[in-house]
Amino acid sequence: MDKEGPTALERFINGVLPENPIYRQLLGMCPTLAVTNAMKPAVTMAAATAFVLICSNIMVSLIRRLLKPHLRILVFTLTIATFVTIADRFLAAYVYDMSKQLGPYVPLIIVNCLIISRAEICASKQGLAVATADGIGMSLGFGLGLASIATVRELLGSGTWFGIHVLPAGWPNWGIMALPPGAFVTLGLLLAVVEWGTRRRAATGIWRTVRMLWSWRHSPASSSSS
Amino acid sequence: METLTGLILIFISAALINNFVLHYFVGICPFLGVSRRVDTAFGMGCAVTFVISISTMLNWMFTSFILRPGAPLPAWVWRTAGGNPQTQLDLSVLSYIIYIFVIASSVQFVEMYVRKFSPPLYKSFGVFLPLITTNCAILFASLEVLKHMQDPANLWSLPQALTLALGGGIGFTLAISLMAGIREELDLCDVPRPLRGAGIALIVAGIMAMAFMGFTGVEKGVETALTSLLR
Amino acid sequence: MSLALVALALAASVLAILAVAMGYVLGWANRKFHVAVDPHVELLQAALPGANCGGCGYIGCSEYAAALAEGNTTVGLCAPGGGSCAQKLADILGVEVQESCPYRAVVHCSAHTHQRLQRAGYEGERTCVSANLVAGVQGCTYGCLGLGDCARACQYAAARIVDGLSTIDYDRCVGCGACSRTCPRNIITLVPFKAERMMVVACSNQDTAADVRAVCEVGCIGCKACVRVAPELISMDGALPAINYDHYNPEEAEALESVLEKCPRKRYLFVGKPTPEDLAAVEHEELPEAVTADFKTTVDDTEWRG
Amino acid sequence: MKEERNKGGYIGQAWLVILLALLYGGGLAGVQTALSGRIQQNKKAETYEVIPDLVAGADASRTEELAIRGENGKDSRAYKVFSSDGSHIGWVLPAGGSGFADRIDLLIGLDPEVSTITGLYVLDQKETPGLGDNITTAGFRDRFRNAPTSQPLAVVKADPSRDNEIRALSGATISSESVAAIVNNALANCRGPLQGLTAQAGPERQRLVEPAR
Repeated sequence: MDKEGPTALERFINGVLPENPIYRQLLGMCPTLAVTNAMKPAVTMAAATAFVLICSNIMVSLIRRLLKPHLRILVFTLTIATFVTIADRFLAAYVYDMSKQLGPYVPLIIVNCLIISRAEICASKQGLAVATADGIGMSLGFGLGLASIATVRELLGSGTWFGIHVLPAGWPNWGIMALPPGAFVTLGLLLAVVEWGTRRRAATGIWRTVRMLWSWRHSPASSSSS
Repeated sequence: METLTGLILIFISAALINNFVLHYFVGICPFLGVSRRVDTAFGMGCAVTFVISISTMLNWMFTSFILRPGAPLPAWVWRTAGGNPQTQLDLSVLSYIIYIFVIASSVQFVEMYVRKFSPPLYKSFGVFLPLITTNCAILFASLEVLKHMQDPANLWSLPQALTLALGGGIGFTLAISLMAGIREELDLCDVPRPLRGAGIALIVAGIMAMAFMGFTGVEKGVETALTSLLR
Repeated sequence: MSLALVALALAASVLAILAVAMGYVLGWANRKFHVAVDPHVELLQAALPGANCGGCGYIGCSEYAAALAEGNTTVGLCAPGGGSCAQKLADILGVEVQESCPYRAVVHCSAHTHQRLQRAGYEGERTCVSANLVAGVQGCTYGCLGLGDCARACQYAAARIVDGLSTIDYDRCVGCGACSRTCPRNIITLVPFKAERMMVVACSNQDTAADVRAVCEVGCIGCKACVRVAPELISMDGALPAINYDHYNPEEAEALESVLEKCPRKRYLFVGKPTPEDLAAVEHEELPEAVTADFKTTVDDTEWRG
Repeated sequence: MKEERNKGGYIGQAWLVILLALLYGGGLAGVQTALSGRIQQNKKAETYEVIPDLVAGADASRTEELAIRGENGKDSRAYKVFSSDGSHIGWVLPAGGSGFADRIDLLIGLDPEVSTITGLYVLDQKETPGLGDNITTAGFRDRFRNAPTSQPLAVVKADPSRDNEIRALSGATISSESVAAIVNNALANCRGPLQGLTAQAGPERQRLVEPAR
């Protein structure tokens, strides 16, 4: 891999905020809308997706030299399907009620556009360290996105957070938040808020910290070999 | 008679009441991505309906002969291997990997077939075919069929599985075409800056989902109407 | 044998058999359904820039490559590719490059905002396609609206709105025709540039003289003076003169000069790359230093496909 | 030459896919055998935990799972419930049907003679949150206790006058009616066979059978 390719740290930072899979790349929409009616299923789904994404990134970057171009997608799908089955069986064994609540959405991680696109863009081209860092970064970003949507929907929907009553008892529960329309509208508005936030890029402090990290990576003193 | 009402019920519930896109949230990526113009959206819908029917049919066969608990193949192998009949050997763990394998292969097969035998058809919706392999709706239909094949007492037959697939596909086409129609109008409206693109599309989809929610409960009415009509 | 061992063996063998079967079927299908693709097409497509801009009149580069392979189109149509690309295509096809001049976009309107009369205060959506729907947005119902649809459509940032009028930067324009397709008033056409600078009719108002004077200070009033001077070059298309570019000969300058003086509204302009005098005129102005984007992510420039 | 390599090689080309298929098949089977014990345990536990609530005084570990053939020809599962001293004190009948939004799965507790309903539990439902999903609350489920099974249950809006009437949930009439309909179907279907089994088991104490592992 050529040296000046993306370093592990850069892929990690990129995955979390600048190229957040949900808010910036708009990938993996199906689970995002489906499981975020409460925090517990959202966190479980994020953990399952993290496991599958990291393992498949590692596996793909290990066998990337053997891949034939026209069988590429088939190999990715097989690898991802295996890790999803392992995750699904693990959930059914140790966290049974959560697995029942998530229902068909755990196997649907196989066709989650995020994982296949990471395998295609990053894992099948980069070394092991970069692919793993990218996997961790992306799954952290995905988890962040899921958690933010689930927080809004659960707070408004049933006044609880992780099942603990947070809002005062007088709060009228918005039943719609647990239903499909609530999911669509919440995600739409959150996308708008993030879009508006990134538009005012220079002002907000968060971008200064990320840029500082970015410039630190460029300076020769600190360029650790990836 | 009873199976006919059953089929009609499955069709209506898959197409309208529990619409794949607006109720079960599957197939959202193409729903948001391809719905810029009505003709491309309709082309995408037809491609999805076509592929979903083929792959659900193939997956039904695999499920009923290999994957469901108590399927004939593992039972036969277990008997010849001399295992005690008390315990049961089932391969349901392979279901996800076989489904996705069949879907990917059938999409590739259909793409080659359409490219060879009808170039105009290939020109209109050939470009969508590789996009379909990562479409959740196809896999979701097979998972629904698997869910109904768990209890050996009432298994789903091939017509039932095919009706679910067709209903789901037509429901998907309906939702994506409606969405495309609305989004074409949206291009001329003054959408606030941050909402442009995905934001407004999602809010419009939310309102459409609210409208489709009006269908819940229709299934019971249709059921009673059909049973009384056909008696 | 224990349940686990048989399960393991059966699972592995079922998957392996499925893989072999599918591999066989797909391999057979790949060979059986092999569409006889002319090998030339891939080579031609590789030679084309791949911008899919439509300048050659075909939907995309693959279409143009296919048409070239069948041999029913000329080699030099690829505007962005220019001479080098035409040469490469010619080598592949084994034909020699006939001289074909590049097409460039020309805006058939030259009235800036202050020269347009009867302009209504338009507060709607800032796009030409929306403004064009509003009846009385501007006196002249033919001329440029200046809201920048062409600027947005141009991949090569050649079209800009200067003081309410769409102007083309001929250093950047590749003649892909994107601007002429998006302009709701269809006043941008593609003209074959036989020379660095070409003479064009810079107006598209088809009304009579009185109406033109009411709506525009510089519009062409259709007095036919130019046709009398150069009948074989210019002919009337309705109430507007049109240059026949096949007979256009850039060398005989004096005929073109005479047309220029005769025209009372001075609507014949020379457009093209800036002349040395123009460059000298702007010598003293210092250019704004180019601001590079400070924080670019791979997501920003991907066309969002959801 | 391209034709040649392609013809002989399409299985050869896919050697990686076959190798991976073998590898993944083996791996998955290994995972399956490792975890299937726990998954079976979870599924069984889900029903067994609830049995004491459905049939008063039942000892869940002694429950025995039977397969019975209903009147409509379809066979379904039934659980024979024993008290801690081994006497047969009731039945638990799983039942399912279409509810307002999606499928509803129930467990119905019955006394040995299958004459009254001793309890009801909702296993799985996707009714509208806030309205339909109140069928899982104890308030609604207790309304089914001690309801007779002789004639079908009816759901009424006002206070129930006869003992086979159940008061509906306000705002979720269709869900309440669906639950009652599912109970009626299950009872009509399995009441005969269950009563047969109880009679055939007869007065002497049922010998204790080791429950299926």
